[in-house]
Amino acid sequence: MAHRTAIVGVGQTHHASRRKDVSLAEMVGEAVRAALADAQLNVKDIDAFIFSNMEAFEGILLPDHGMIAEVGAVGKPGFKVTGGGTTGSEAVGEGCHMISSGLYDVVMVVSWQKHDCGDATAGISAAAVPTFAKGLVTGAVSEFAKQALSYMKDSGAREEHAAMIRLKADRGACRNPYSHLKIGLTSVDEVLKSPYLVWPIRLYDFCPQSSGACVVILASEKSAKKMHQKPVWVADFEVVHQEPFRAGSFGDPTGTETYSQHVACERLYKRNGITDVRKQVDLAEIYEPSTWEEISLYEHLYFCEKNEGWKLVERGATEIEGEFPVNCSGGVLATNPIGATPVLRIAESALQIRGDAGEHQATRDIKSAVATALGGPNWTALFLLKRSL
Amino acid sequence: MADRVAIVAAAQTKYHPNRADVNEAELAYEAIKQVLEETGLTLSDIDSAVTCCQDAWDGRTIASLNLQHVVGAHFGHEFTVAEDGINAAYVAMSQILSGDHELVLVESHMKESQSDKSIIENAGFDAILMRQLGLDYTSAAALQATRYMDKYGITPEQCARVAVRNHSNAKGNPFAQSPMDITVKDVLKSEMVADPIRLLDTKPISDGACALIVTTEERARKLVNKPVWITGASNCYDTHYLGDRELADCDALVKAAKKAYGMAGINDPFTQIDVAEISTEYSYQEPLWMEGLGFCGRGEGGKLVDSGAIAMGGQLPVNPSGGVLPGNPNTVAGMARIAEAVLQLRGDAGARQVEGAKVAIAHGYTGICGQHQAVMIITNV
Amino acid sequence: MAALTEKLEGMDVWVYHGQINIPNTYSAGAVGSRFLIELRDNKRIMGTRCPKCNLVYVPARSVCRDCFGQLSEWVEVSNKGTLLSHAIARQPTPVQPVPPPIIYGIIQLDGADTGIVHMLGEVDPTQLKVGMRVKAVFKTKKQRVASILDIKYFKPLRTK
Amino acid sequence: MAQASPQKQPEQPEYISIKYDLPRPYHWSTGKYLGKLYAEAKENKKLVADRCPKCKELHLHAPTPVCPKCKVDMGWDWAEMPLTGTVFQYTYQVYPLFDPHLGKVFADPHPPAIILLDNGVYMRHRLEETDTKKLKEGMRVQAVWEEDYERRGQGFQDILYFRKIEE
Repeated sequence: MAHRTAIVGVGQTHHASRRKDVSLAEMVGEAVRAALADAQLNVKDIDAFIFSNMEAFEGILLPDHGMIAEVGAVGKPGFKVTGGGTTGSEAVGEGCHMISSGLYDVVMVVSWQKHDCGDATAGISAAAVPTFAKGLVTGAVSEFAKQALSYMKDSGAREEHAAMIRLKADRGACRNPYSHLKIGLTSVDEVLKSPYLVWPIRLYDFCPQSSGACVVILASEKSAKKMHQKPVWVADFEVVHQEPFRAGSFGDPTGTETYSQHVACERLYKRNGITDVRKQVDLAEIYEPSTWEEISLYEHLYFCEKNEGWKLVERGATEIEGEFPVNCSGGVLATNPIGATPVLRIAESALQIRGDAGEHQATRDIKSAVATALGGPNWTALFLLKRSL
Repeated sequence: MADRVAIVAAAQTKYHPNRADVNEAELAYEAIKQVLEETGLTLSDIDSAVTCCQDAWDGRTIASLNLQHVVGAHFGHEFTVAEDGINAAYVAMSQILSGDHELVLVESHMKESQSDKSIIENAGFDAILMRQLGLDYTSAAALQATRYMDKYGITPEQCARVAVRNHSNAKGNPFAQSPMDITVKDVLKSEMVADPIRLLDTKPISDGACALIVTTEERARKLVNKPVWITGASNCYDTHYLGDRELADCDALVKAAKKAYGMAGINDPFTQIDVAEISTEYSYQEPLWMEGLGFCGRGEGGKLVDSGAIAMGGQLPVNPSGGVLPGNPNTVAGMARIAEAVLQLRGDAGARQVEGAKVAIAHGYTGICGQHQAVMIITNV
Repeated sequence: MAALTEKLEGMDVWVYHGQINIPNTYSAGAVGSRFLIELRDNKRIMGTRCPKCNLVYVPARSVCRDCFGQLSEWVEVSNKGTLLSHAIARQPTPVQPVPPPIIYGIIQLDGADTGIVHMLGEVDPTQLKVGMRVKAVFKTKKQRVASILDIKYFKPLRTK
Repeated sequence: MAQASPQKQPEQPEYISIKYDLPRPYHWSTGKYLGKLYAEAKENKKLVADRCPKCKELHLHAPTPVCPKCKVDMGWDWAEMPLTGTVFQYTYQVYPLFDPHLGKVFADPHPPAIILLDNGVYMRHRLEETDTKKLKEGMRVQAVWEEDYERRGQGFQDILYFRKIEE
């Protein structure tokens, strides 16, 4: 990148199933004000806005247009990004392009989903080609059910391991003041008693539908150093799309195809001299819609060898006090406003690097982090954030 | 700008009222194939794709899923902008300037015939304060037209003249959907759609696609003989609620143009620009947007229409292609303006060529009464 | 299942006549709710005032367009105002609340600095004029449900 | 903690929401490539896929004008798929979900499955057997066509489901 980019402010709403007390625009405005307060900036300091959400879920045409006054973007440049679950990351990526191109100095990325407006499962089912796969895609749950079956078969992992992931997520969520689902689980048995949605995915194996927003303020190197005592640097990022293969949506159920995660990691890790992620990076915030997906992402993101993800779980390596903490915030399993979910991963990583994550701050000192996103038919976005460049 | 960004290829499909014979991918690929052939590139050479589509129009969550294969996105980058396509070119420009990408494919498509215009557009109005009133883009445009015409004394005849000129210009454009010889009288006698807007003041339902290839200066010189250069670009949002806006003055366009002109070193647009392609979905918009673009003072758009200066052969020909009125789909419209500007600057515009054009402006807008405005300045020198 | 697809004449291409049918519910939020409840319960049209910009927004809004300030000062405005613009939608569409022709207007109510977008009724279309004086006509108490349509329309102040 | 807490609105007794339930109609075209699959299914009860001229892979999901992997024109080379295969993987839906194309809550009683067709192509479809206890990975199955010519013409849906076969 021609010019370096830093995160100088992050803000999020409290996430919940329903937010009747605010309109969609007002909800997003809350996150904007939180980010401005965090950055100690005035909205007039923002040069351009990039909006991100999955527009089908709220059933609004050009949803950004309806919130321009409420986010302070009247008379300002900007545009909206749409896409799959990776939308938020792609918006932050484009924000970096807008700065590294020299076009703007300070860019605000505004992301949200207000799931109480519609039905996310129906929205995801509508991603099926209507002339082709109508009726053959039932929300995201059945896709992740297939992924779970494949993983169990190949790796020897048991349902207990998935339950441990929910316990970890719930502990994080209970420490995170903004998270949505705080169940207060205490044992693996409680998770295993939850009902199946689509076999073998249980209620507690899956993410909720959250209403919430997240905002990240990006600035050029020159401005960032003046603006924030603790800027967090976007060292690098990579977005990789892929076509669905072999009748699977989230990767290849036969396990024989390359995954977008492999491609993204190989590119980003190589550019940054990363050969051993767990040693060279301090923490990860990953986009895990299901417990099983978290375990297999450990492998696809090269946190460990193939079929060994569940062993990391068993060892507690990815717990908040572990050697390589993953999703201290409670992650997607606790909070999932889809358009904002990837931006939350980036914002939470930035807080960890700053040491500002409060009760869910990782035990070890976090100097660098990987934030990921997952979307579409297994698209990947990968961000590498650092305290110093 | 320190570095220059080049457009090395531009293609459009012929615009058509109903392309039921193709799906979105096949429609887009018609335009994409042409830009690849023009440059001798293959999809494997492309390192980033910027597409422009909207879930509501395509009837599919993550509408760009339709396109992944035809833009070569497998294990590559694809980025979807949900505004008018002109903004996709702007994003491509930022990707080139950032140094992260070298060859960017820009695509926009739309099949308006595929759904019900009023239902889709109505979903773009604030759900609490406006949507229940049953407004669509045309009835909102009529509110803007009345306000603008009343405030500045713009006449229905002046608007009709816009429709006549654009439909006539379209006769020289092989991609145009409905080129026509019509008179001011024909327009004024055509069916009233939403007072004061008549049928011939509006564009028909249209299907089509547009594609561009955007790259670095160095690469452009190797690829083609006649690259053109983006020298300025910007966009701007206005507020949403119609009652909060002075609809007769397009403040967002004024701001977007000012920024783009600043980048391109333009201080007198009317004399420094040789050809303009402006998104005019309703005839009243052309004088209004011309005011916003600074071609004339506020309220003087009608006089400029009357003057003949914007006709073919005039000082600043506006929409030699016929523009949007003879039929361009939403979302494609602004990107098509870039494609037309590219042809003009290369001298490849055939019967609609403006001789010796060196500086062109492309304009696109998105949303209700032009809530989001975007401009791009392109040159061949 | 009825045949939902149609083959195009002379080619192997099919068109599927389908739908996306996902009901949506939008929260008005605290400010929007209060505005709508005032319409329903008291036939009052409320605005919010920005003390910094000295602007009264009607309908009531929570944020000032100009200064991004949060608005908390409620003001009742008159149900009479001046027409800023008008339009007549003539073509029937599935989204219209009443059959066309529908006359739309933007009305600046007395005491407000912005316009309210609504419909006009009891008006001769040829007499429509920017600047004409109009007043709100409310639906009956039974018909009012806390929606922008609780105002039936605006009508000219002095009808013939 | 530097992060400012968003301002909470004071609670009020009644919040209003506005509902919309107007379906959006669409006229989706199969286009030429998927149209070929439709035509063969309707006229001949055959399932076809297009073959990439470069990698030779068959694209059943769905037929496209460009090979996603090789990024080249697919041309017009079609192969007939076998209608028998083995169940590679299946799930079953326990909770009904809202179907956007039907506009109502629906649980397909037929378990969604990935079937490995006998020529090595994976296909996403559903199984006839609704008793989940009788399902097994590796189970042999065969496509069951909609027999009524008038009702065919729905592409993939012309195959109702895959039925267990004994071999």
